[in-house]
Amino acid sequence: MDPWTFWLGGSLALGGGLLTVTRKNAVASVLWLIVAFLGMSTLFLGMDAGFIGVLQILVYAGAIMILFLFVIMLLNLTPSGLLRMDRPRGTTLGLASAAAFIALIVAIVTGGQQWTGGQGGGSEAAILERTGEASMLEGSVLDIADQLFNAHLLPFEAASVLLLVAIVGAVALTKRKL
Amino acid sequence: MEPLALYGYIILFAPLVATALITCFTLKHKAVSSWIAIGGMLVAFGANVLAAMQVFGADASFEPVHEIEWLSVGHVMIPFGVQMDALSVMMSLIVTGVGLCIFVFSTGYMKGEDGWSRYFACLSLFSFSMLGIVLSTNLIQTFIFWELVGVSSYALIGYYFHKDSAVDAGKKAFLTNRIGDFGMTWGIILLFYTLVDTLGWERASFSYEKLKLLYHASDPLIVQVMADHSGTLALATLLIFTGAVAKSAQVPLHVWLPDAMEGPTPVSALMHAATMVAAGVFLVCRLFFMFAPYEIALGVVAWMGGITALLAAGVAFVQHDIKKVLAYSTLSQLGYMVLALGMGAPAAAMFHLTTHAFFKALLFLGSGSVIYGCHHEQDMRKMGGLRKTMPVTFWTFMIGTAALAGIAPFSGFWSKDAILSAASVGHVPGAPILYGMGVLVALMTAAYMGRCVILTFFGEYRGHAKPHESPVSMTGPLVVLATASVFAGVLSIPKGISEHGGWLEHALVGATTAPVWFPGMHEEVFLPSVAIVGTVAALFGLFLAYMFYAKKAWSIDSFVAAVKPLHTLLEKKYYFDEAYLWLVANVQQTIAETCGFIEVHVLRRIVDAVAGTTRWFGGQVRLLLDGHLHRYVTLALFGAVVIIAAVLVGN
Amino acid sequence: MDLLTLLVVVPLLAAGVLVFVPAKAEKAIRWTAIGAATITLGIGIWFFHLALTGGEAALTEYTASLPRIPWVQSVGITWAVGIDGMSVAMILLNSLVLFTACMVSAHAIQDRVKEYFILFLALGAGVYGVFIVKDMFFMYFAFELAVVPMYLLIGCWGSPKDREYAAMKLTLFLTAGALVALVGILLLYFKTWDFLRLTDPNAMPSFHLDDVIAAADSGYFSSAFQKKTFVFLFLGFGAIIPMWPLHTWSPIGHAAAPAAGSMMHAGVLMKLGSYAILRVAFPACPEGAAYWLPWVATIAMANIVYGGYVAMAQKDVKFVIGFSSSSHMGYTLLGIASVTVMGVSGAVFLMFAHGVMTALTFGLIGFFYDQTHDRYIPNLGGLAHQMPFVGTCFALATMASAGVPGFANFASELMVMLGAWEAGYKVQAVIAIFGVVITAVYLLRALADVFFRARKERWDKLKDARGPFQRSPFILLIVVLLAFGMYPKPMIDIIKAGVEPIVRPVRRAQGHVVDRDTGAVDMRGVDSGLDGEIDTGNAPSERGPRQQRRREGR
Amino acid sequence: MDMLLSSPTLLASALASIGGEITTSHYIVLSALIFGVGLFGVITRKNAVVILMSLELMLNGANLAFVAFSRHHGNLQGQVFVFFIIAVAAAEAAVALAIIIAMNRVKGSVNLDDATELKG
Amino acid sequence: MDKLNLILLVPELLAVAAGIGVMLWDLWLPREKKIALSTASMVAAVVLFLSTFIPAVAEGGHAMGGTFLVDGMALLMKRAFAVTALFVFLISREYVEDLERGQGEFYTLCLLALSGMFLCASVNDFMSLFVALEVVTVSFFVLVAFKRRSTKSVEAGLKLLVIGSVSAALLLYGIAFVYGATGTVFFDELRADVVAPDFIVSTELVIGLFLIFLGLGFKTSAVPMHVWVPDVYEGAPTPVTAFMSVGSKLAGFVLMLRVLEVFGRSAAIAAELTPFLALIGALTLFYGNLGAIPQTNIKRLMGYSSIGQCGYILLGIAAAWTMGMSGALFYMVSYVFTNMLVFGVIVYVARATKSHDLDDYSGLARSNPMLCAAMTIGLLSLAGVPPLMGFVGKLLLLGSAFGSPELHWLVYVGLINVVIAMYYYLCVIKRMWIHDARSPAKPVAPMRVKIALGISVLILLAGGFAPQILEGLTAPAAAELGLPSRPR
Repeated sequence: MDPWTFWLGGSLALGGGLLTVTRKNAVASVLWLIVAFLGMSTLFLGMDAGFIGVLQILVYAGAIMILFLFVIMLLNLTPSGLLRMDRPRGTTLGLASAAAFIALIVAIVTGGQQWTGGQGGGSEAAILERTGEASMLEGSVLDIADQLFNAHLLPFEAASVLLLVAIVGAVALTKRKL
Repeated sequence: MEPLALYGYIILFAPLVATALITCFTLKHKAVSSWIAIGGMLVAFGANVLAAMQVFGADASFEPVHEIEWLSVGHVMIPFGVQMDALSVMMSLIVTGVGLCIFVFSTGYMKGEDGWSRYFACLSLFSFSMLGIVLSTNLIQTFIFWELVGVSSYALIGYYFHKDSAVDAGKKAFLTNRIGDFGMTWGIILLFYTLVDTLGWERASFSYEKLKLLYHASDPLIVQVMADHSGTLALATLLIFTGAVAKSAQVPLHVWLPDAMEGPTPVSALMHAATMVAAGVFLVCRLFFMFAPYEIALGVVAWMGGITALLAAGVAFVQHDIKKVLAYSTLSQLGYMVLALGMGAPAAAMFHLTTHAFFKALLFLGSGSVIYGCHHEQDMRKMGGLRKTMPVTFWTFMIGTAALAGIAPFSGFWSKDAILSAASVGHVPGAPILYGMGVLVALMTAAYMGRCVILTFFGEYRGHAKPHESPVSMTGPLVVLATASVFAGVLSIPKGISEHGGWLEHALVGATTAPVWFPGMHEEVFLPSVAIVGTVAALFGLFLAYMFYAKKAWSIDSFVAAVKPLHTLLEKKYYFDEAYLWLVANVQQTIAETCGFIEVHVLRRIVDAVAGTTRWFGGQVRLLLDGHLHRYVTLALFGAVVIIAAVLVGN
Repeated sequence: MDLLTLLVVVPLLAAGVLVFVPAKAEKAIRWTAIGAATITLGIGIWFFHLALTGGEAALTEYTASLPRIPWVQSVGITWAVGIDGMSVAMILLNSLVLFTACMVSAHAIQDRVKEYFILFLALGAGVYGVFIVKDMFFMYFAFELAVVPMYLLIGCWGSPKDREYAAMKLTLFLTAGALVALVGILLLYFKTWDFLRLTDPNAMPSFHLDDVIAAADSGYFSSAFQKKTFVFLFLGFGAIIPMWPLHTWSPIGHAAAPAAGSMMHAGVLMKLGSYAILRVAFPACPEGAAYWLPWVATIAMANIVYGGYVAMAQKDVKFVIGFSSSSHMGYTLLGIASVTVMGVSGAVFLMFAHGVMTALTFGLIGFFYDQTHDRYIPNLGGLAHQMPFVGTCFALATMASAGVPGFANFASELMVMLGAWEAGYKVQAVIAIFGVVITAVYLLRALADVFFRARKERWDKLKDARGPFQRSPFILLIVVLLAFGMYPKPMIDIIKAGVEPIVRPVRRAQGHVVDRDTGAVDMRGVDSGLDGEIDTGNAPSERGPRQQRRREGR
Repeated sequence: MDMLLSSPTLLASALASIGGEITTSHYIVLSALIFGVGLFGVITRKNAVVILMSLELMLNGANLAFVAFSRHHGNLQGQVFVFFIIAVAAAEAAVALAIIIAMNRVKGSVNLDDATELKG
Repeated sequence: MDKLNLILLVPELLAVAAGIGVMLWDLWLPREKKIALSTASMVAAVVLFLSTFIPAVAEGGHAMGGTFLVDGMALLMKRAFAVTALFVFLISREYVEDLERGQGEFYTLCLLALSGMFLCASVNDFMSLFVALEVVTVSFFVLVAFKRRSTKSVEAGLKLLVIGSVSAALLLYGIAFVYGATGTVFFDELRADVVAPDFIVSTELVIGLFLIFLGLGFKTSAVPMHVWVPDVYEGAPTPVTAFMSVGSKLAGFVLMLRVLEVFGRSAAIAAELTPFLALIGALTLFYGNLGAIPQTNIKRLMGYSSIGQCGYILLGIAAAWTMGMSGALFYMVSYVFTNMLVFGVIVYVARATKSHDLDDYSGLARSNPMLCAAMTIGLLSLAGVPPLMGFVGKLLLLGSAFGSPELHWLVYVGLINVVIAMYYYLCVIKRMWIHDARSPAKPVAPMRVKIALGISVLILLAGGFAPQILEGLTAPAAAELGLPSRPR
């Protein structure tokens, strides 16, 4: 894997994330989050997951974040309200929780399987048999579409129901007159 | 079932049937109730006479015991039945005979009382219980009726249940007897299982006949076993004797008897004369074979009797209630009987019991008549001169007094003489002292009875309401009992006087004999010296009474002042009641309160504390969710990591 | 449907019917309930008669004729009912108490009659269930079925002062007890499954007692397992007895419950614990029982003496009787702990006698409490003036409770004492004997202070029990007490036949000789006894073999 | 537990290998860090909208892990999974923003400190 | 494997269709006739229930290329979900009628949520699992906040949303690890893998499973992801609380069972999972039951009770053998009737008293004894008292856990909690039956609800007296799951 995409994308994502959660102004947070997503996208591209990388930018950075911005504007918060709101609290708790979780994962990653190659746990024979040629696959749109509409048709359809739910729900919750 | 056993069951159950009939059907019909009760008693008495004719008859070939299985588990069989030997038939004859008189007397005495039917029902039940003891074939059955006597006495003593004193007296009687019963149960169980442990299941039994066989056995091995366990067996015997101590009101469990005067007078008569208190003496007679082998047992019995006789006689001097005087006299006389038992003379005890039954019933009924005539006045200081207004009562009472005081030839003389003779030759430790005490008691008895008669019947009438003679339903029984009191002595005139004497002793020999090896068994003889000493003592006692109360030659007040501490001691009845009260109020109540405290403040607190702690934890758990979302998230995530870490570490 | 099942079905069915009867038709409701109770009483008497005439053999035969109906097959729950001498006594007890309690409540309960009788019948059905089933699952099931209605019975119809606390405490305690026992039951269940798989690898598990006992008899349960399981079973069921110091729910439960509630509670509910111990814990864990029972005998002392003294300190008449119940249950415990046919039969007989007696007592207390609304003894007094009938009955009940001969209680307590002594618990036996004195003290005090003494005008408006409808329940109970007290042999013959197989394994575990053919239990091994010893020239004064063997057994 | 305690050192050693070969482990650690940052945001911020953004970060952490594993195993299931996660996140975001708007309407604020009516 | 086999998806498809149908019909209906939507939804629920009996569906099998599985458990749970939905529609009719807008949306969301639940019962790969779960979750985000003018409702929605997303992230992380460890998300492949002789149980697999269970624990309200439960139960509209307390929870459980079924086949994995699940179960039990004690709001109380109930099912799951599965299924089915019964009463009491204060239940037995009796039976069944259905379920669960000696402590915890639970349920019962009435309100339930409650009561009784009927369904379904038939 390409170390440069890792370091670049990783620092973008992490730095953007950190700034997102620490900025007092929500708009700034949104913008930093977009930076973070760009970093994520870089990481995905570095891992040959082009489709996901693009999706990340299109859907996340493009659509969702714009929605966030809209909402923030819509809320039209007064500066005093924002000020009251943006004094972070429970920093210790937050740090502790985050640190605990990170420590747990890191401990597993470093203490257990290194994933430096070869296989993780599981039955090696079975995994080899399944991956076989597939290890050559790249995250191209075609391959992903093949997966989506063959093996993963059910979640795909279910996701459509989910989106329907989201639409109906959002409408039901926000529209003033129905 | 042979006729004798049938008689036994009839004797036993006739009063019970009467009770049942009255309780179920005739509670509202007074006259009918009393007739049912008297009828029941009459039937019992009739059957008893028939039985007596057979038992004491010439051809004495009969099977005395009839039993059925009452309860049987494993090797333990508790029978129920009737034992119709000389002792029990004799005793039941007294119970039914005297009882009959008292029943009849009651119809007069209880006129106008509420709860008439209840009274007769309880009276019948009481007779049933007593007859049960008398006819019992085994220890458990005896114990059953023993308790029933206690219960029915409770009902009768507490007859006037609106009076606190009556209720408390009933309670006292019941509880005191319960203490005795405690010892008795313990003794019975100890005896039975000692026998089981030593002789095996087959031989151990509750039945008197079988027990007697063991004690009388000639098999050297059994003798050996019995001798080896003599300590335990003697202990068991004495524990059983505890029951007798309570029932026969021996010191220190005598306290209930004077209080029992709270019941109607006929009840006192029944209780004191023929039943209840006699039960203890009867039991020891019945079990004499168990006492006899153990000198220690006999010694305890004798001393207990002697002390009771002396102490009670003393208290009788300072009583003003005519019934209380008689009550303490009963105590004293019971002490006499027990003394006789301890001296190894059960026949003498039974003899005295018999004569005492007659004259004490007579005296009580006489006092009842007096009380009735004086409009339910019991204080002797408010009587006097009644001999004119109540002649029949007076003369019969005089006969009773003479018999009690032991004046020849009234029946009391003979029986008392038999006891004193036994005491004079007794073997127990300190027998001479006991003999001296016996003589002293004879003197005192005559003296306080003289005091009683003089205060009641002589001098001037000191009361308010006009006294009158009692109706014939009351005087009739008096006459009957007076006759018996005069002549009952013939039952056992000593052999030294009459060729046909000693009949009673002879008759009872089978029932009461001690084991063959028992050395102290006393063959009753007439000892002139004893008779003379006894008579002199009695006459001197009467003389003292005469000088103090009738002639007033000597001032009673100055005499009392001279022996002030003794007088106080007697008035306080040796502080027995106070001691018991202290025990009950301080010791027992303290334990109870302590337990109550533990219950409420410790155990309940603990339980409530468990509940409270749970609730407290509930309150704390609730506080975890304080509405702040960030705490929720922390809780969830931190919790998740901690749980995972804990599990990993745990593995 | 067999008669035994009917015992459960009839009250439940009646309760079900009552749901659909309009609440205003109170008369119909009462008669339905009484009718159901009467039917079960009839069945109870029928079984008693069967046992009386046919003996244990007839009962065994009857039980054998009943099918095991699979209920939840994969888990091994079966509807299996059975009857032996012990259950006959208990069924008769429950049918008597249920019937009389129904009669008593018929006039005592005026509020929410419909709800009351529905719950009441459910309670009755639950109790019957415990007494008849042979499946441990259903035993627990039926027990809980009885407990929960009790909550509402106390809560809704109890005396307002302490009913909430009392009802909650009772329910939680009984539930907790039952759950602890459930642990024991589950331990047995899985161990039995292991046992069953020994013979058939595909065997289904089973809650059936016969299977459990078969496993126990074969010696499959290790000693340690039995000791552990017995503790669970005993503590769980012991809380229901109630055993000291787990008794605190009981007196206050008595006190707060309505008359009929107390009757059922003290009359039968408290018996379920000791019944279950005998039914499950003894045969299943004989070694555990043999190991722990000396402690139980000692706890029984605490029950007797402590309960008695606490009763003495009470001023509330229902508390007096409540603590007296826990004191009396000490005798039951002692009898159970003795593991002699004598003692255990005595305990069972005492359960019967005490149930009847205490039902009578609480019925009577309820009768006057419904009018006085006061149970504080110093406030009462002289009630016999206004209610002579109730007073007489109460006096009789008191006497029965005090262990006066002529009442069934006496015979049973005597048996317990004999049994305890026989088992070597001599100190305990003596204390138990002394307990009778304590009992008399507080009972007579209560009797005297409530019913005797001077007439009090404030109670002049009280009405005595009138007419056969009000009097008959009390009379019935008294007659039963007297009948079985005067001639206990028939009942004891029935009970002991049922008790012997229960006692036998524990005796064996204690190291006693047991005659398998006759079922006779040789308690001491001495009875072939004396002659043999004498023949061989042994010194007969030597301590009997019994003591030696016991010493080895411990 | 000692594994957990020693994790900072391990993290340091992972960071020290900058420039070296990038393994799947690196991505997983990174994903954990991103997840942790998101978590930190969720806990410390009061603004509901920012919290939502933090949540998105957390999801992205998971996404990263999926893609890394997908790459590691050489099959596309992980990538497809991320596709669904993005779809779900979008749907969630829509609803979440709707709720936030509703909250702003009834409370006049999107401050979570104002949303403590329900507690206990 | 590649066959679509769409016939198996008929219930799901019908549910979605119904949801869309209601939504569309809503557009046409004038305001005063919107009540017809309620009826339509009820009919839909009944139809959905019946659709699970279509022979082809009832027969079971794989569909959608192996990502969709209909087995005994799935069928059983789908029926349970349909019944739940029917109940919710029955008791929400008045509530929805009172809404000034959004009636159609309410039913649409309910039906779509139902389709999500159906999917949950049948998922056979992690992706479907996640998406199906999110369908349910997101629907409930909306439903909880549906009373958008109510501060409580919106606050509840927000809290649910945040915790839900966090837990979804955890779940995803867990799935990622499992995927990382095994290289596949398909259950069928996993089922074969885990029992393969060379299968290595790596730490990341175990941690992944832990995280998955934690994430699912959000739905089932298991500690520590239970934090939303009391607040959301209290704040949500009562019919939604009812739906969530049963539907959403059981969806979580069915997924837990599914995951356990897949991985629990391997004794090694089960040995790793059991202590974890047992610990969670114990904490859940204590948390729910202790927290319920001081509650004064009936819905909040039910929230805590719901946490506690979750603990019992976890007992059976931790035991991880057939009896535990059977017990869990039994318990879940009984939970449907029990909780719907209780919430049915809560809805109509609240309509009369306008609050959910526990004290409003005082003296209820005088004004409406039948309603009270129903509620009492429901609560007692929750408490696990014979002769009610809840008892049998609880016994099966406790019994299954008792099978393995190392879980004995957990059973003790469970038993202690039975007593604690008994206490607070009795506190409610006490108010109804023993206390005197405080408000003059006389709650009445419409006839259809009365019938429904009556049937529930009958089912609860039948489930107690004749558990073999239901057990006859759950035992084979559990046996099909492929876990050992004996305690480990």
